[in-house]
Amino acid sequence: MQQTRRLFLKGSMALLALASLPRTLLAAVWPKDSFDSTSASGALNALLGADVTTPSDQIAMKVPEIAENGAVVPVSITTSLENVESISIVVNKNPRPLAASFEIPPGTLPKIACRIKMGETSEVMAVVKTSSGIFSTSREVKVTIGGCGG
Amino acid sequence: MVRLAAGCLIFVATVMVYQDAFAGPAEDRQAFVAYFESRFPNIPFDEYANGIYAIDQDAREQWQEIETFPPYEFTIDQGRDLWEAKFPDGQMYSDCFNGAEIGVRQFYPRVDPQSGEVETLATAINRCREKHGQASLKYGGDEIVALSAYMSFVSRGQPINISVSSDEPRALAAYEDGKRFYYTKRGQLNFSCADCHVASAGQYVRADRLSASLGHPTHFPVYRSKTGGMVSLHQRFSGCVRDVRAKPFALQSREFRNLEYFLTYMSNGLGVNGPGARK
Amino acid sequence: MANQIKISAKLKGSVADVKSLMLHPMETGARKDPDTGNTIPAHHITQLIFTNNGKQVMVANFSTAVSKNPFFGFSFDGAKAGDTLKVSWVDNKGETAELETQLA
Amino acid sequence: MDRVRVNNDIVMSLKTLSIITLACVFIATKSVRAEDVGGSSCSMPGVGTQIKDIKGRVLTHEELFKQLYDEAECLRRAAAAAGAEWLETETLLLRSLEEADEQRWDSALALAEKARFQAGQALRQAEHEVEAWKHRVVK
Repeated sequence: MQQTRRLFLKGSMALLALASLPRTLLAAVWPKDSFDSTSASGALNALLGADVTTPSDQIAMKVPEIAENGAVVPVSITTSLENVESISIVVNKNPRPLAASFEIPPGTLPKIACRIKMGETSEVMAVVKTSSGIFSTSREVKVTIGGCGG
Repeated sequence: MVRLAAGCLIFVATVMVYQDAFAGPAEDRQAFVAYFESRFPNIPFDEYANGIYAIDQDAREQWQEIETFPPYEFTIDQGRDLWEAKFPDGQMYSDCFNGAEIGVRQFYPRVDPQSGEVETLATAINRCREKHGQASLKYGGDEIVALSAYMSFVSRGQPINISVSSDEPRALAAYEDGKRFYYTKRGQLNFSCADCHVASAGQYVRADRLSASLGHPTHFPVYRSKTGGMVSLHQRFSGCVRDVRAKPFALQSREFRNLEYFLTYMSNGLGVNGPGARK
Repeated sequence: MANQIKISAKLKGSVADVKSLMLHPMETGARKDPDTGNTIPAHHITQLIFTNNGKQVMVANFSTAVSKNPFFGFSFDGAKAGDTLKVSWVDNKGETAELETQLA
Repeated sequence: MDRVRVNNDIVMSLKTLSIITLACVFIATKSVRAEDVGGSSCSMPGVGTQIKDIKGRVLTHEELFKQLYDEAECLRRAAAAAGAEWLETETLLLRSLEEADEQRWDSALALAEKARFQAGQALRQAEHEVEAWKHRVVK
């Protein structure tokens, strides 16, 4: 009984999703394995098929030195590399290191900004995949435990 | 009997000290502002409206990034909807706040001429609801905070303009009570508001830098990254009192309303810039 | 709330500068409810998609490590005034939201 | 930051202390009502030592707890009336009651004593602050 009900719920939810989703969304697949991976290399392997990245000074990542609050850490990444296919943010010490991954179609600038959560002080790596390889740059972001919390 | 006498003596003594210990509100404020000017000579007066971000550069950049598209925008929308909704009698909040679409935030808290009590924006909102037969909103709850956020938003840039009328003794009494609260050490840690936010402003408490009290009330309510939600000024008071391990007073209690009255008067002339984003 | 997405798009020549904000708890699945002590199940946006006149200009894949009420900004070329920019998200529970705006 | 100054030279009974405190706080805050002052006449059995009643009978744990609890609660109320109650005092008292219900007298007495100490310190703090705060005013 429980079982079937849960199945039914799942089904109906999927339907609801399908119904209201734009076509484009159905095309793109959320890289579950990469996001579930508990290691940075595991995540990159699952996402890009390799965990070796070439350090590049053509990637500019703006992150704070000391995060005011680990729950909201502003990250912005831009690169002068050519033919960028995707930009990903990896937080090595997070339980699941891959925080977000952005697919960049032709015409879209390799320039993104978002806000992420960090559990503790960690290297934050910007990983840029281009037609000619996988490049990265890293910065350490300190996460401190507050006193009275601003 | 002896104790009674002692009590009386102290009564008299206290009253005397109490009298001459007090400069007027205007002098208090001048001294308050002057203190921070000499403490942080490079910080222009208007900057104090930005709280700790007037002092902490690294934090300021993160804050500015968040303020480019702050999460409280959803709250402002909610507040606008509430503000524009009609009461069953066809009237609206604006009818209580002298038709003000232009902000009125800068005039609160004020002393209500009838009751002689300090009326904050929050109590004024509930008084308006009462007047139109509506149940009071829960202080610190989503709706009243959203309304305050919207009312602050439409008041942005208006200089805070609180008066402690000399011909209203109850106003002066409320001001003095708030002032006493502000400078009184309390709790197991034995801190006063001033210990942290005057004497130690800009210093670190573990990982946090202490903000200056000048400008404290200008930007509330705030969206806090810590809770991922909106926090009213009195909720913040409550948090501070808790932090020094004293039992907090109720939101909108007389103690907190009088404190807000004193604190906001100290910030006269600074621009309203609420709602704000804070850690 | 009614509008679960906010978007601001500014045209600079043919480049559209897009900023967006979504109302979403982004629960990690690791947090405990302070009252009940029960773990709060993960609830987070998985995909955020932008199309301009039907052409896909951005697919953002999110984990639970994206902050509550997510902010996301990017830019794309080949935009002109009057274009229809559409943003939509789907989360791990299959819930969705979308919003359209005209570039100006 | 300086802690609450506990003046050892003057051994002042909490009774006198609270009356004076409340008298002062009354003047300072105008918020203390008569019944609060009434509530501040507290007796002082030293916990740990044997307490005897007038007939020389040693009080039972239960009787001792009752005295200690009542005094602590009465001091807490006085501290609250002075706007100076500490964060945990009430919780300590609640926990002491739970322990007492379970007849766990040692922990019940210990918790009540801790609460009494906190409430007493809060009152001393309030008394001290009646004057002390004025010297912190930015001039």
